[in-house]
Amino acid sequence: MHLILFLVFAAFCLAGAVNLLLQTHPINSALSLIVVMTSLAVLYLLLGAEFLAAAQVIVYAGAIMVLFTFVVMLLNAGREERTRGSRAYAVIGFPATVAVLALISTVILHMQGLGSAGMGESLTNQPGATNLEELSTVLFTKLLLPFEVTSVLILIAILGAVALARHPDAEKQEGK
Amino acid sequence: MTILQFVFWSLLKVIVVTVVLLMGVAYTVLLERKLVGRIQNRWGPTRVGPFGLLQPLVDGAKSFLKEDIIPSGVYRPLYLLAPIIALSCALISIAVVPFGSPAVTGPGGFHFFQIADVNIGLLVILGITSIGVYGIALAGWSSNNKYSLLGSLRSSAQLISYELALGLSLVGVVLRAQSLNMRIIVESQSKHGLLSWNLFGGFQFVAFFIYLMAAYAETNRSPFDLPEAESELTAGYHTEYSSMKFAMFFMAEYANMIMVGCVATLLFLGGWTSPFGDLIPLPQNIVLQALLPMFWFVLKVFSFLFLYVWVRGTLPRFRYDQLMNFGWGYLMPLAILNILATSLWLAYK
Amino acid sequence: MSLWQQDVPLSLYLLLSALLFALGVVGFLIKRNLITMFMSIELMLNAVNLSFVTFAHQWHAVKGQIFVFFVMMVAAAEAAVGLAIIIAVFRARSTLAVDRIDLMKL
Amino acid sequence: MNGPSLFLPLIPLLPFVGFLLNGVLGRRLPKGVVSAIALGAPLASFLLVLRLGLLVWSGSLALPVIEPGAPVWLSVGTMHVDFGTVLDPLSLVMLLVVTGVGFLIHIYSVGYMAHEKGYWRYFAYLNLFLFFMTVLVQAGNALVMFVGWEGVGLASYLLIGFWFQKPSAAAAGMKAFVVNRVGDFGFLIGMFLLLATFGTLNFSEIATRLAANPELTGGVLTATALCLFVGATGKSAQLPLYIWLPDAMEGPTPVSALIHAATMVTAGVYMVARTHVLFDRSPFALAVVAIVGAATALFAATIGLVQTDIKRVLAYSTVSQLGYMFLGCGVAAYSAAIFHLMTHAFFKALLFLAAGSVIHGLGDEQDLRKMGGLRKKMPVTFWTMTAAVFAIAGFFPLAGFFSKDAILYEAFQHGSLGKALWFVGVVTALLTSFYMFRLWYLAFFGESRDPHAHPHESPWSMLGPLSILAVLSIAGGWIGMERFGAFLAPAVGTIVDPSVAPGGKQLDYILSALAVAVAALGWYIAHRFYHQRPDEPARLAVAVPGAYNLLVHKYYVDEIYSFLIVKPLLAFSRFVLEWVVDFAILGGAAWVLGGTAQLGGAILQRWQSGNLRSYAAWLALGAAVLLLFVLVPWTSVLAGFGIHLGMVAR
Repeated sequence: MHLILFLVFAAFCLAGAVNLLLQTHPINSALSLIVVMTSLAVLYLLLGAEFLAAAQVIVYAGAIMVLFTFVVMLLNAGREERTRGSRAYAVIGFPATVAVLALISTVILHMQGLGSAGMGESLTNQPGATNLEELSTVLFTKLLLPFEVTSVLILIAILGAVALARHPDAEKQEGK
Repeated sequence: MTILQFVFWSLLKVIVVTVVLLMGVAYTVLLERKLVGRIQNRWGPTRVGPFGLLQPLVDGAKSFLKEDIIPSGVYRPLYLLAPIIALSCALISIAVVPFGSPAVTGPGGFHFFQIADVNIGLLVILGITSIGVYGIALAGWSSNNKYSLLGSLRSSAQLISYELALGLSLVGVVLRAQSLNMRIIVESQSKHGLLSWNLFGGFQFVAFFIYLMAAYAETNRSPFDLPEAESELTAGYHTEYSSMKFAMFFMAEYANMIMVGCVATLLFLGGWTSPFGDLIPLPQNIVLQALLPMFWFVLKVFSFLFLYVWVRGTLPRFRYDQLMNFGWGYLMPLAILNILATSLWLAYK
Repeated sequence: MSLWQQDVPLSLYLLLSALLFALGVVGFLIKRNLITMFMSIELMLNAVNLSFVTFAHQWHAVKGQIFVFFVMMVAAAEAAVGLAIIIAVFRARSTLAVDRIDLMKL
Repeated sequence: MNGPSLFLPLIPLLPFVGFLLNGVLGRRLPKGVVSAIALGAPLASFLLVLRLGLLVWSGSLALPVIEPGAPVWLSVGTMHVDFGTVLDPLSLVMLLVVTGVGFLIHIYSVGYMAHEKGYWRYFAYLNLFLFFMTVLVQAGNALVMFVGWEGVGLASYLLIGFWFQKPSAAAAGMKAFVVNRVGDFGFLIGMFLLLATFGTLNFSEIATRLAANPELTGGVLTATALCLFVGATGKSAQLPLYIWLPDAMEGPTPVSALIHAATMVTAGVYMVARTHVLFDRSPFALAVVAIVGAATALFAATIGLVQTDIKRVLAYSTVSQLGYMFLGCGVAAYSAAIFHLMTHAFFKALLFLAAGSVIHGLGDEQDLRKMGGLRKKMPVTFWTMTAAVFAIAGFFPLAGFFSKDAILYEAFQHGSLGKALWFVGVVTALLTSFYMFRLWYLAFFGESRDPHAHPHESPWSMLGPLSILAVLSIAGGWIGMERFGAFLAPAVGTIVDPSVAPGGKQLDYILSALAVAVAALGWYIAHRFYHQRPDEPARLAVAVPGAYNLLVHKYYVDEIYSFLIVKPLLAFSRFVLEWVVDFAILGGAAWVLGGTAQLGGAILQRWQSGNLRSYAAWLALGAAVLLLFVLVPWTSVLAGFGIHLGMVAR
């Protein structure tokens, strides 16, 4: 059953990713990306990372991609226009990408002692220890500082986003 | 039990629950119409069937039979996709809701009264809610109409803003239960009935208040029903929708109401447990044992919905800036304070 | 052994993540729209996350998942700022086609 | 550390805090606060030192104190340098002088600099100087001492050039700095030699090492001692590096009093005394020290005879008095030298302050020929000045008498060379008393030679320190050489004791009487020349024009130096700067670099198309290459081709 689920959702992932490339309208790409992310969440679930699955849905699908769609709507981005850019990406980029893919896959295929994922396996197969507890214990004891720092980072990001995105004459508008 | 049995039972549960939920949706509509009617000193629907009890069915039939208009100039795929997203997101969440006592189990510890017992149930619900935004956003954008777009932008912004307050308000409860599993959360408040509910015994009334406000905003209900503020935006994001697609949005809204009610019941009102705790001895009859908790659950959800409609009938609509101000300026800080207080109290205990 | 109890070798997960990553790179290469390019960056991040989770499962170590958690947080911040930048760029150039945005000064 | 807490680190740090406060905030602070800070810091550290002195006096503190566990500054290989402080009789005396006189002069400055714009700046510098001086004195090893050494140099530079608007002042500051560099160079070489010889810079360790192997003499020790002495000559304005001190008089008079008379210039003497163990081992070095000292004393005194600028007269007398001190060191009578250092600090500071008071009263008039008749106008200044003059002239029973007499006596007891030195010393004493009384008469007696001068007495903030210093320079010597020497003996070794020496006490008395007689003679000559027959000097000058001009032009030393050293150096540096550095190096470099940059830019700019996607493509390529590099076991691959790199195969 694990295998079936994996195959199904892996297929979804790849389909979504390919669709992201093929679609010319940003909003469709965004939706296909959402598909990829949600099915990735399912894969996380299969790998016994429930919390990450939920976080994936909430953060990526629920927050980040909403942001993307918002921007698409705001800028009313239409279909891509055909432009005459440099051809470097085709000449250099594709072979390079293929090479990277090939190298990584060879490494993966030659990797020794890779286990396998079965149904309903938790992260560390101790009874009673849910993935959530394991995560939070580490996160709130050993990695507390990085955690807090991340929150600060996000705060800064919010401020930066506001500062960047506000309209140049926003001050004037507020003035009157 | 074999895989096949498992699949069979699961499918059965899914179908039954969905049907019940949809019926509930239909009759919530009726409830609202009648209640609001009474509040506004009129009868509400009375003609179709006794006390107009068949009204919902007729409404459903009507919306089925109406002509399905797809305006030219809409972005078709999304225009079609949007209501489906909205409704499915509204319906899926019920999967993790335990609406009956887990004490009564089928063969092989099989639970009748909950489709899936996920140990991150709460997060699942939140996640699905956050996906639900797309339904509205895409609907508004794809129907290529300024009212729709404005409405959708408004409602998505509103949803996102109030989702924060909502989630934060739940943290207090989670802290007390020390789990995200719905069943454990309910059992954590099953000791002394009413007194051990999070609402009373857990001192989470502030959280409950925040949750209430956020829930109204989440479901675009008055006093926060700006996305479909008729006076400003005709019908907001579903202006361009008609017949079945409109009905889908409609159902989605009411299904969301019910979901919110369920969550509130589970998190604050002790779920399926009886408000009297052990004062009423548990009946020996297995059927009663199974049904009594469901009764309590439904009763609580119903009262919550009643409150919903009551508020709608009573309060005027907010202005948009007031709405945002309220959400970010009051609910958020309040929720954070609540978390602080709760955690301090727990640490002290 | 029936299909139901079949386990999945983790190498498949890793291969999937590699594929997704490559697709992300390709997307970054061929897409002409700033926003979609940004999306393909997110795709790459997700691919990496998948391999992280896989290895976490492999070594029964929670660290990998924590890493993914942090990646998500950073991605959120990055998305916020990046999109704000995109908006600013659009204001300045009134286009999103990268091939037209190839000068630093206006 | 047992016994009471000593707060040794606080002694330097308090003035430093004062410096920071005044230097950073001073500009905004009101004058009162500035003065409060500026006076409070030295007062506090002076009280600390005084407490130390009383502890020692009462016997509840055993010297020397070397506090263990000092923070390590740097530790390179076998060399370890820490911030250790040493408190022995020597440094205690020195600290008392520095902080005490320093504090008095701070008070004086409040009155003297009252109308300055850079009031806060001045006091910040002054506190800075105290900080570095105390560091220098307390230093437990040569390197820390060098820090203080350079620091006081810096402070003196800043204060000489305090009126930097005046080009002469700025030039004088530069001159002091540069000349001191020469001396510091010697000091540095000396330190390197110390390291090479003993592997440490810690004074006490050096002393123990030396005591451990007595066979170690001459040779490298002589070299070390001489290098250190070069440093001393630089700082203490001895031949041939004295030239900066007279020009240093461009600074405010209190600065001349504190830095260029009482404390800083004596640092050289202090350093020699501090490292006396080295000098003791090398008779040659000692002889050099003694001869240089004596020569300087005579030389400067002769110049002092004819100077007309009151401060310059005092400056040259300072140089010659320092010569005395080195003479004392040179005859291994370090305690005598330090004794003279102390008394000199009193009366020379007094002289400068009184001179400052005169200058102040006359409205910044420094020319002796325009003074005169001030005795009535500024009595306090007159009387204090009188005390100082008699003290420096060496009249019994004032301070100068005891110390100078001690040095002369020790010199006399120092063999045949000593006899010669003693004679020089006596002659110098004569000259000293002559030019001091000359100054005295010119300034205070006769009629005012400047019709439109309205002299007035100075405020009490200036007269107070004057009176205190007057008391000190009268009574300062009553400690007596015996007691002082006994006190210093553990630090700098004993000296010849008149009661047991050949000739016994009588010899001492005879010599003292002689010295006093000589001083009286000088007084008489001055009286005759400048009081009874004021026209005599002019005629004398006409009579022996050669000698006169030689003296007036200070033996043309500055001119000689500028001709022999400064001019060629300047020419050479100009040549190097213009042709080698500017044209060849900079120009060539600019040409080459610019050319390559242009070429590279021309090639690379095609790459920087600004097209995001092409960048991405190159990025991907880079990633591929990196992966290739990391994943392929190149060493074994190359080994397959028979190529073997130095690396170990993965």
